[in-house]
Amino acid sequence: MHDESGRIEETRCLGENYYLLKVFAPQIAREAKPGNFVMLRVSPTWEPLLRRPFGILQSQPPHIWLYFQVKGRGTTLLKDRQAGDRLDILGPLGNAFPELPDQKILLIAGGRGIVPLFHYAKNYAARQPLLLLYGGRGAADLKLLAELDAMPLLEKYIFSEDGSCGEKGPLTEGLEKIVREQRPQATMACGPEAMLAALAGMLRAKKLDNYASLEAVMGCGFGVCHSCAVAAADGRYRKVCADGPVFPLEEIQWPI
Amino acid sequence: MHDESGRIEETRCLGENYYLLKVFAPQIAREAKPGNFVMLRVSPTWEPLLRRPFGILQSQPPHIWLYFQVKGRGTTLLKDRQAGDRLDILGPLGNAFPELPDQKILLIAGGRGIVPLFHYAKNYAARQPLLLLYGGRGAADLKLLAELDAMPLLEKYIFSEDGSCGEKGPLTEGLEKIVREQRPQATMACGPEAMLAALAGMLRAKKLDNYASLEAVMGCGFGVCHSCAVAAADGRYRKVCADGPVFPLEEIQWPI
Amino acid sequence: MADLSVDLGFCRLKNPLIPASGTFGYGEEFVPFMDLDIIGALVLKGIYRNARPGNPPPRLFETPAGLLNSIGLAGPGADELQGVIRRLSATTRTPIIVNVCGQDDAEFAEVAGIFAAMPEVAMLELNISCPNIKRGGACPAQDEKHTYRLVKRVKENIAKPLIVKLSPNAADIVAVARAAQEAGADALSLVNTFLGLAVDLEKRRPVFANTLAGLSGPAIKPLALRLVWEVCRQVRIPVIGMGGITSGKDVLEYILVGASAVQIGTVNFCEPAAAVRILAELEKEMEKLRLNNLNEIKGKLAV
Amino acid sequence: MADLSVDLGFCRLKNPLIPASGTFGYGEEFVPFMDLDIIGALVLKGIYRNARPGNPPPRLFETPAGLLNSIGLAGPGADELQGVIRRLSATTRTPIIVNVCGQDDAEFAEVAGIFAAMPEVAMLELNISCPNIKRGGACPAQDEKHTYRLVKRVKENIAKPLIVKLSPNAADIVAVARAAQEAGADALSLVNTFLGLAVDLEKRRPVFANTLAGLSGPAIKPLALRLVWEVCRQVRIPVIGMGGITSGKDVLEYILVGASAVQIGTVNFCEPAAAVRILAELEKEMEKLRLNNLNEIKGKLAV
Ligand SMILES: Cc1cc2nc3c(=O)[nH]c(=O)nc-3n(C[C@H](O)[C@H](O)[C@H](O)COP(=O)(O)OP(=O)(O)OC[C@H]3O[C@@H](n4cnc5c(N)ncnc54)[C@H](O)[C@@H]3O)c2cc1C
Ligand SMILES: Cc1cc2nc3c(=O)[nH]c(=O)nc-3n(C[C@H](O)[C@H](O)[C@H](O)COP(=O)(O)OP(=O)(O)OC[C@H]3O[C@@H](n4cnc5c(N)ncnc54)[C@H](O)[C@@H]3O)c2cc1C
Ligand SMILES: Cc1cc2nc3c(=O)[nH]c(=O)nc-3n(C[C@H](O)[C@H](O)[C@H](O)COP(=O)(O)O)c2cc1C
Ligand SMILES: Cc1cc2nc3c(=O)[nH]c(=O)nc-3n(C[C@H](O)[C@H](O)[C@H](O)COP(=O)(O)O)c2cc1C
Ligand code: FES
Ligand code: FES
Repeated sequence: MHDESGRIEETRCLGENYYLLKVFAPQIAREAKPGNFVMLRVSPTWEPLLRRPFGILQSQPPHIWLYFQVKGRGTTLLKDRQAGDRLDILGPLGNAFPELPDQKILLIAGGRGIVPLFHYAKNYAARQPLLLLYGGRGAADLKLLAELDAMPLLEKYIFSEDGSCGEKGPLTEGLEKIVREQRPQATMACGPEAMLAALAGMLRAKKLDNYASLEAVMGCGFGVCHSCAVAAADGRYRKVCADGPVFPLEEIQWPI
Repeated sequence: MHDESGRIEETRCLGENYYLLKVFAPQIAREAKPGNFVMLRVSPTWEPLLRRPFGILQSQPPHIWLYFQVKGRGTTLLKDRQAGDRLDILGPLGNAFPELPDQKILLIAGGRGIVPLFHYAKNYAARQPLLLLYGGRGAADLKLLAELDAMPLLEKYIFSEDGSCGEKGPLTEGLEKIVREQRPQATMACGPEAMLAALAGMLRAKKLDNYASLEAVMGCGFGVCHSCAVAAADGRYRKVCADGPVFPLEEIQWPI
Repeated sequence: MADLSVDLGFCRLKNPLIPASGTFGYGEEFVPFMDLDIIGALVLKGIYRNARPGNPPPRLFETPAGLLNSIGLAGPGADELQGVIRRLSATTRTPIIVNVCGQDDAEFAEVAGIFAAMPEVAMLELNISCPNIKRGGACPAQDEKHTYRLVKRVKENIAKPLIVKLSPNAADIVAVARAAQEAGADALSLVNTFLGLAVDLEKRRPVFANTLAGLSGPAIKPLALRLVWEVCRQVRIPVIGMGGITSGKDVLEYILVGASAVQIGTVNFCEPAAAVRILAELEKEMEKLRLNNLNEIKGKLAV
Repeated sequence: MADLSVDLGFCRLKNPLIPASGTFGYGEEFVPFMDLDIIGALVLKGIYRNARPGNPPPRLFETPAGLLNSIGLAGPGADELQGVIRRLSATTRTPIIVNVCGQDDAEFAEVAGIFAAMPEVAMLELNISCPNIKRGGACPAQDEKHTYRLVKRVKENIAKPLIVKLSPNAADIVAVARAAQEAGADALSLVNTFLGLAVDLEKRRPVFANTLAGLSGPAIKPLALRLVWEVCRQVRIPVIGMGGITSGKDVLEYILVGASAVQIGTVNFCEPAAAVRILAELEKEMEKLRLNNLNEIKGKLAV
């Protein structure tokens, strides 16, 4: 865990509201694992006050890549920052998706939820069979397809709600069939709450190891502020930043 | 008076704490007169909250140039902004140094006080006899000498307190002699309060038209917040932003 | 397009956006930046019977996302302001609100009387909450009994609608609000600035000659919103909310907690055309929330 | 190098910088970012007798240069914390302060008793000012009588030095400060968070289940500095000042108005090594002001 003074090396708009950031951050890059996240100070001022959490798209020391969607104030400021700007970046934070080197794994990504799964695929696709189920509202939400094509994934299933890319419909519509035909041993998912909740319902009966990476409002990112509480199935709270962001899907109380 | 969405075209460090900024701001550039100033929003965030006032070094539509010294929070943020960044800029504000086309004028600049006088020289040196008395703590405070050399000034007198550039001593030491020998009809000054107060004392007895450009804490820059009050000789307050920043030297209650 | 008009009971405004006293000069200064006809109403800088020099500088100090001011109500006296108002009312049809000040109850009443008599003035706002006059920041709005007495006296003297402007520095702002209502206030406005302190480490003195100063700007929004909500729940008369508003969303939040209209202050310094932007944002936000008019959301906070 | 040590009467700290309760976890979380031995002391997150789940999320809301929190003191109970404290005291010699909470006076006294008995604990801070437990933000520190009664009861039970933490939401914070002093408090700390409100326009509900929440961070600094100044002038016991501190200059400002030491809160979230930077700035600033020690400036504000 480092509070690193990084530097933006490249910022690229991938159409509409999506941006790719290449950041020089050697200490973090060296340690980053798929599933880890970072907390960025989007501006050197005290407003906005809090850092913002982002997943790590890939890591090639001394660089990491971030991929983000403009949502509000912080991400708007971030997209306007330029190559050469200093960037305070805290990480790598949280746990990682488990390494299951001998297993066939289905990665399930909703929209910008692709981020940690892209990282997983990048690191492990060459050594084991990985399937990807990737969905979004439309083609604009599925911008990383070209980069994913370059990876040796066993299979890719693309869904979009408006039909502009891949099959029409939510990605959950593809799940049953993929699981039945491909018989993965584990699933790893990241995406909107509603999607994760739906997955939890659909995967409950199947005998798979299921993992999900969660989001939450984060004040600190390293376990001290207690803001990122998520209710677990045992009725107690977990900290998404320190106990997660990756949890066994069954550990969480759905819908959160 | 425009609230213009400008753009930084170039930012250059002139050694130590001085920076030159070239800003695309066509509406303001068209109207700017020597002595006018602008109010900059140094960051797109609400902290720092207030704009910062800066003189205009020169104007060549569609561009204006600013020249500033890093003092605190706002100027630190400003120096880190890059070419291509948007810059909210309000101006031109305040009054200007009077045009006295037929007169021989002595310009007196202390440190960054050179800014409006540079503008004056740039615009009028070709048409009338202008003398410049320019002083600072050391060479670092006198960075614009090369550019001033290129102007058809009648004469330049340079002073530095540490002797690293021109004559050693405060510029006030040169004043008596210059006035006696060159017999200017008017003086126009800008610089630290203490320097202006000293000038006021020394020039009182002489029969010259004396003008000074003042600084003050500014909340708005266009006459509404009443923060920039300066006590005048008549015992009442003037607003530096709206009644000035240029005042007849005798109108102000020195030392302010 | 949504209907932005709001009802203050005694009058309707075309929209809820009102530049706040002391942050909009006498209106004319903003003509280069906007058409004054677009705002719901405007409040002039606070006025006493006689001209005042104001406090010695410095008068402003920037704090994180906030502003401490100790202007001390510099400005012309009531006679001169009448001329300004006549000029202003010839250039805009937007209702003009006069922010009435006084060093004692008699002066409040006298100044109120002068401006209540002017047909160009739509209503008065009684500024019993300025923290920059007395040392220690004391003002009538810190005391419910004084507020009651003063409002009653002023109100007896005039026929114009009277807004009473409250202070967040009262021990119990709801009690003061109720006192103003009982004394006949037609509406309340809140909040004025919060008492704060800034110090100069080198001089080892307060930054301001008056020691304390008033805090305004985005920093105070969550505090002001809470006070406006608490007052709205406890009074029957309309409330004009303010404190740190910088966006159309902020406006709707104040209306959601019960305000009938809002004032924008400090943001006018940072962005002279703030009112134009905020009005545009307000319309867009209402569209997003599918609001046809502001009554659909006014006071609808479910707690 | 300047002498940074400060005297709290009952003990000396090597410097005035103390991470504030609820913003520094149990200390261990900051080991990756700093040597815990460099800070003057540290306050643990507030503790009740039994484990608490805390309030339902969301628990934080960002405001301009500020932070609203409604954590509701989530955490383990007193038994578990004892183990944590033993571990912590094995890794650092920095004095450990336990922030004692309670739902009623009896619980406050019981929890205080438990930790007063631990040799690893240097002193207690009585958190009678948390706004996130009761609806409406009520807490003992809003009432001087309750404060007196509670502090007296706790103090009778223990031998450890007791700091009493005050609320800025009291009608008269000076009266509460005096009550705590009369009841035997060894020191005061202030301020806890200011009551604020955030609302969700789409849901038309408060953001927080508890409606109100506590505001902290740079936004509150001018307000907190004023309250610390007012309390320091009126009490004899040492005061630990806090509210929005982010720099070495801020630390000196609190000491100039009379504080003996300071706490830093929200800034620890934004910048986990904030304490390291602030300490370095404090030294530099003291050098600039030619201060050999902090007593030369403590309480020296000339008004
Ligand atoms: C562990 C983690 C990893 C993340 N990784 C990525 C990523 O790789 N790429 C990406 O684009 N985004 C990611 N996010 C979400 C990202 O942090 C938020 O979109 C961002 O903080 C919004 O900041 P803002 O200032 O633009 O929005 P704000 O103005 O703060 O808020 C805009 C809207 O977004 C919501 N929001 C704010 N913060 C969060 C949050 N932490 N989680 C969910 N909703 C939020 C708000 O409630 C509001 O509705 C991640 C979040 C977490 C917790
Ligand atoms: C009409 C006018 C024209 C100016 N032109 C120029 C210019 O061309 N180039 C240039 O470098 N500077 C100029 N200044 C000064 C410049 O505005 C300040 O240096 C700047 O605002 C400091 O901002 P900051 O945030 O860096 O400093 P802060 O962090 O706000 O303050 C740092 C220090 O500077 C002092 N200070 C802050 N604001 C002012 C102010 N307005 N006047 C004087 N002292 C101040 C503070 O008291 C403090 O001691 C001008 C000022 C005025 C009023
Ligand atoms: C510089 C300044 C001057 C002010 N003058 C007055 C005044 O004359 N009368 C008054 O009632 N309020 C005055 N106020 C208070 C504002 O009208 C408003 O109540 C306060 O600033 C809070 O709103 P804001 O956060 O939007 O600025 C003044 C505020 C500022 C910042
Ligand atoms: C998330 C959070 C949790 C807090 N928890 C506690 C607590 O457990 N006990 C306590 O006395 N104060 C608590 N506080 C208040 C702080 O200790 C401090 O008084 C306040 O935040 C003001 O300081 P700051 O502006 O530097 O943050 C908490 C504050 C925050 C932001
Ligand atoms: S974000 Fe602070 S504890 Fe998780
Ligand atoms: S800066 Fe606002 S009146 Fe001059």
